[in-house]
Amino acid sequence: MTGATLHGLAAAILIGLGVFGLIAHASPLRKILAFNIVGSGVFLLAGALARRGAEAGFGGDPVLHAILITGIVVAFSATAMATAMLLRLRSVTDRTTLAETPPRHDADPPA
Amino acid sequence: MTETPAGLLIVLAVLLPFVGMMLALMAGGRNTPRVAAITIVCVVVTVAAIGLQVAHAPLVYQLGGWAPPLGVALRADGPAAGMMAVVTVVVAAIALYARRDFAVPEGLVEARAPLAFWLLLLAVWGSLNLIFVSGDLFTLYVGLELLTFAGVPLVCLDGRAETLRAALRYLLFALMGSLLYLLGTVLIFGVYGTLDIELLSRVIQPSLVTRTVLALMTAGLLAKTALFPLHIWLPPAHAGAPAAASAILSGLVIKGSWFLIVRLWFDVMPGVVTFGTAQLLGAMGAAAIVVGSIVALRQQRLKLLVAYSTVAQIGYLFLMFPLAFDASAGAMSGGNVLTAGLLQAASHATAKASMFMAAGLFYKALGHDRIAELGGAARALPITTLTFAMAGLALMGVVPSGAYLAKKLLLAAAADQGQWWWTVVLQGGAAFTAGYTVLVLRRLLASPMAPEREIARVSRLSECTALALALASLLLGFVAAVPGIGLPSGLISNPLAPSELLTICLVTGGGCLLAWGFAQRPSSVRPAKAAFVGVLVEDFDGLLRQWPAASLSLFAFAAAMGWLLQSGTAA
Amino acid sequence: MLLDLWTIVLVSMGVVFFLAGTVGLLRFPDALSRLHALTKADNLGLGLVVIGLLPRLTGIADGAKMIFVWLLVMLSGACLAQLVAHLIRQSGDFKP
Amino acid sequence: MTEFLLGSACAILVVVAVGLVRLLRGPGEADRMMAVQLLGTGSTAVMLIFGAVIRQPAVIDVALIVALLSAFAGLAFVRGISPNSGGGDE
Amino acid sequence: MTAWLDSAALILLIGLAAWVVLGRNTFAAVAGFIAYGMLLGLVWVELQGIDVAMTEAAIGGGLTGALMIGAARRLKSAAPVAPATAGTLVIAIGVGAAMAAILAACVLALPNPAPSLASLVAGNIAATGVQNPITAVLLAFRSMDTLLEAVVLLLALIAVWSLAPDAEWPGRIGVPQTANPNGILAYIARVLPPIGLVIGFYIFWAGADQPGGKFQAATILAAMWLLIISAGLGKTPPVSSRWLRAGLIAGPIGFILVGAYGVASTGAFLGLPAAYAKPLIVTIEIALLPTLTLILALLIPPPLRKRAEA
Repeated sequence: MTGATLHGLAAAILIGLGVFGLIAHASPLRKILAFNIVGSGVFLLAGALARRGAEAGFGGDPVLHAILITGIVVAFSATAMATAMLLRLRSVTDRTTLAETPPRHDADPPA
Repeated sequence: MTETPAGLLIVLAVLLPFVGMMLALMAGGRNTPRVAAITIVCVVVTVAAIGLQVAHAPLVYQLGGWAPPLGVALRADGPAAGMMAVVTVVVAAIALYARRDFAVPEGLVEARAPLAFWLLLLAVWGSLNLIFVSGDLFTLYVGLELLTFAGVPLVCLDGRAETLRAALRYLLFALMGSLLYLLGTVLIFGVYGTLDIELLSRVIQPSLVTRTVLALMTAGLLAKTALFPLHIWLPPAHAGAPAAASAILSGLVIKGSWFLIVRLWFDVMPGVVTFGTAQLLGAMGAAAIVVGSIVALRQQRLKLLVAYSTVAQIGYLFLMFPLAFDASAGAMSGGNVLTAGLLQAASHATAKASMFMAAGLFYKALGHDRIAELGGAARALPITTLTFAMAGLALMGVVPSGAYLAKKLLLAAAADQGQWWWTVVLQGGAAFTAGYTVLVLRRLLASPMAPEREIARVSRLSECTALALALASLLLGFVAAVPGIGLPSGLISNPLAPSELLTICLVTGGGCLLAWGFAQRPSSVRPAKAAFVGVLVEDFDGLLRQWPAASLSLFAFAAAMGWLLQSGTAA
Repeated sequence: MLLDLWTIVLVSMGVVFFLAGTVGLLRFPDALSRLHALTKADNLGLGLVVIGLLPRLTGIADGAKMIFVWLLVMLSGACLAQLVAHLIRQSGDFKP
Repeated sequence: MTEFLLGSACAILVVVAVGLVRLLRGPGEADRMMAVQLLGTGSTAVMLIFGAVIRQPAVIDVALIVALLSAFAGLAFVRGISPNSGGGDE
Repeated sequence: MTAWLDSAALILLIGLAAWVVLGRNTFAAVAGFIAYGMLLGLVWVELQGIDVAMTEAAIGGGLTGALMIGAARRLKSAAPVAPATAGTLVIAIGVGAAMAAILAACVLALPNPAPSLASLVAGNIAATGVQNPITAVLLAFRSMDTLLEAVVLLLALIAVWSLAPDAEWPGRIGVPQTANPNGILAYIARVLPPIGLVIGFYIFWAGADQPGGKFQAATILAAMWLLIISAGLGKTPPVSSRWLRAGLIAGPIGFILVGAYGVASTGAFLGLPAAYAKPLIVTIEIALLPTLTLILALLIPPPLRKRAEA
């Protein structure tokens, strides 16, 4: 088993762990953390694939590496946006879970 | 594959909205809507030019002169150009509609919500154009994220806790979808060493990895499209947003991820798809129609009704998948069925946007949108009432709407392939649509409840825009006459033929029955027998829209699809 | 050969100091002494590793950068230790 | 020599990993913070050693970034767990 | 021996991820997440993705870590969240395990030898004038992605801004932060940023030919700016500031202008004429650096005003 395969398998486990967290945690902040774990797992998987494609004197496939850098930045902006939304929710209410009050008996109308 | 000279137009169509967004941010204050207006005019011209070019041949552009697989290519084919045209019409209409709502209030230099709205509208547009024309799976991922980032803040422009919660749900669920899509992209690169759609379509073979990829990517995109049972975020988000924002979200945003599924199934890996998976997608569509419509009939608020009708209409968009599966070739094939699907998307985009606009106008005029108390609205807002009726008719698929044409093509395909069950779904779906349209119209036309309330004035421009959009949807069927579309001639030969009229009468009658059966009524009246089923369906829907259930459905769907892909080939 | 010996001796000592830091972090009874053990030991460990690796580098610039890394870690480590110490003192509910 | 370097890198990593028990057990937030600091320093050392093994001087730049940003995260953490969170840290 | 180091790092990484996901205490999970980010840097070095290691260490560990801590602090006082039911947990474990198993099977089923675009990059890199292959991909071969990514960041910032309370628009969002001007935090906020500035510009400058580049540099600069702000030595600019807005759009607009110049000089949008390829790439990077720095820093939300104060 090569190092790249090992990393690929580890990435699969990370993704599995993150997916568990995404489903099981009720707290949005923990979901955001889990999202980041899944994200890094996907990136690590890509890194393993890039390492497999090492040739022409490069340590890995540079196209995949470049894509990853873009992906990491995009994932960060998603995290920042979700966190900002969560904090804004916190500033207007105490209840920060995603579970909604039953919609059909909703008292306050939309704007 | 080779580049076309007019290809630069595609780059313009993608980048102009973003450039406009940035300049509008720089301009700030009262200048933001003006810059947005100029941008809209520029993009409309660009898209029109693209349409004229694509009528002859698809456009291709290699960015930076680098050919795939190293570089990124943009391609505008027929479906892409068609979708771009539809989006252009809807965006322009929404901009006109929202001119008054999102003007900077007197006395302020700049206000938050208007600035955000105009910037996000342009961003949604640019992202959609990117998704329609991009030929590279990773660029498409960036486009998807752009679309999500532009769409989510529209939900919570008013900053109330409920809309913030809806927006956060939407964002987190959509992000889960993005990760699945990205995972698929990475795996595909690991097998084929390219991300270019056209290059991939030539080499992709069914294998463990490609099947996993198709299952993961489709599941991820469905989460963003909110196909039942993955509609966890849609009703609160679409119902809570301001009317113009709801029109963007419902009419446009969900079409982006839907279109990407179409690309994936028809262009990237048509040969990986199996009969079973196509049926599964269609079955989920059918379930969406039934559940979405019944829950819509039971709503007490107009905007939630329209939001649930979107859940149902999204189901409609997936009925073409089983009918487009060519069993003899064992692959997806486009043709008339694909055209029908695109027509359906087009008519839904226009009709649903105008329906949300109408709902927003009622809300503004009456100060509420409780369906039971809509009485007298028709007298106060005749144009908007007409808009609502026409949008409903267009969604039902009455001659000569785009949905009619689409339905006719799909019915023909279903008859052709002997898949009679889709005929039932198609006609039943139309009856449901008729049901909630009739339900609302009856209330609108009812005499006002005493005492007469103050009715606020609404913008005439907004009313007329909504009407025009509904009219566009109702007349969309005439595109069949355009030679470039490639539809068989004579599809709308005689709109007043007895058989057509009979179908319409049957569908409307069925709709009235359904409305009578499922709708909620004052507690003094004895509920109909069917209401019992309605309550059950409603509770079922509420259960599915809990986070754990929805995320489990997401992965369960991926698993089911992977299994069907695997077993379909073994047989 | 002599340089190899240099590397082996110093890097080994670095490992020992990291070990000392961990033992201190795990075994010392209260937070302040744990902090004390940790900040001394791991900075020294890193420093020894850096000095041990110096002869293996090709350029002066790389060596300078490597020493700079060490200085940076020491600076931030010292400041953080101060802040953490404040924190431990402030939080009255701390049990040794 | 390569074997020795990789071996010591492994050793540092294992030692630091054992230190992470403090992350799990606490008891205070400060203890968790210290464990993270130890991991930061340790992984910097491992990184430098590995860079020497693969003869890739750019790894030193990575170590530079890790050192700088872990200081930043550490400061944020101290600020985040300090009891008088709204105001000053002193 | 490398395999041992790989395995040790990966086992530790998985352990930390498990801690982040499974831990009960949110603060402890966030602390684990920061450690996880640092360790990821190491794992990326092992995978010989030096550029990615830099990005992951800077963004994944540093910036995201700081973001999460701030969030955890402010959510401390929120109503407790009901834990998941046992049934959900069991099913979630099943789904996670199934996902990991399927992906592992996919990893093992990948073709050998692996496809790669590395030789294609190597064959064309001369035309771009830079020597770092990743910079060549990011700013020449797939420059559209990089341009769109800058737009993604800008859009995320607009989204974050759109959440601001109406009363604060168009001024400074959030409360200015304060700290004892003679304290340690103020001290390090004076000492560290100049160092960070040097490192940032060094990484930026190195990026053309060695690992490094604008993203990593911008993250460092953003972190230093945030440090200054958090010590009360500086303030975030008001959202209406012309300079701020000009800085926010400078990168993408500059990028597009260079791309348009490509139409004139090479006939292709984003094309780089061989003679000026490197100067043009550097121009784009210089235009992007302030934009990325500003956005990355402003995406970390400042404390919001309490409602009573608003």
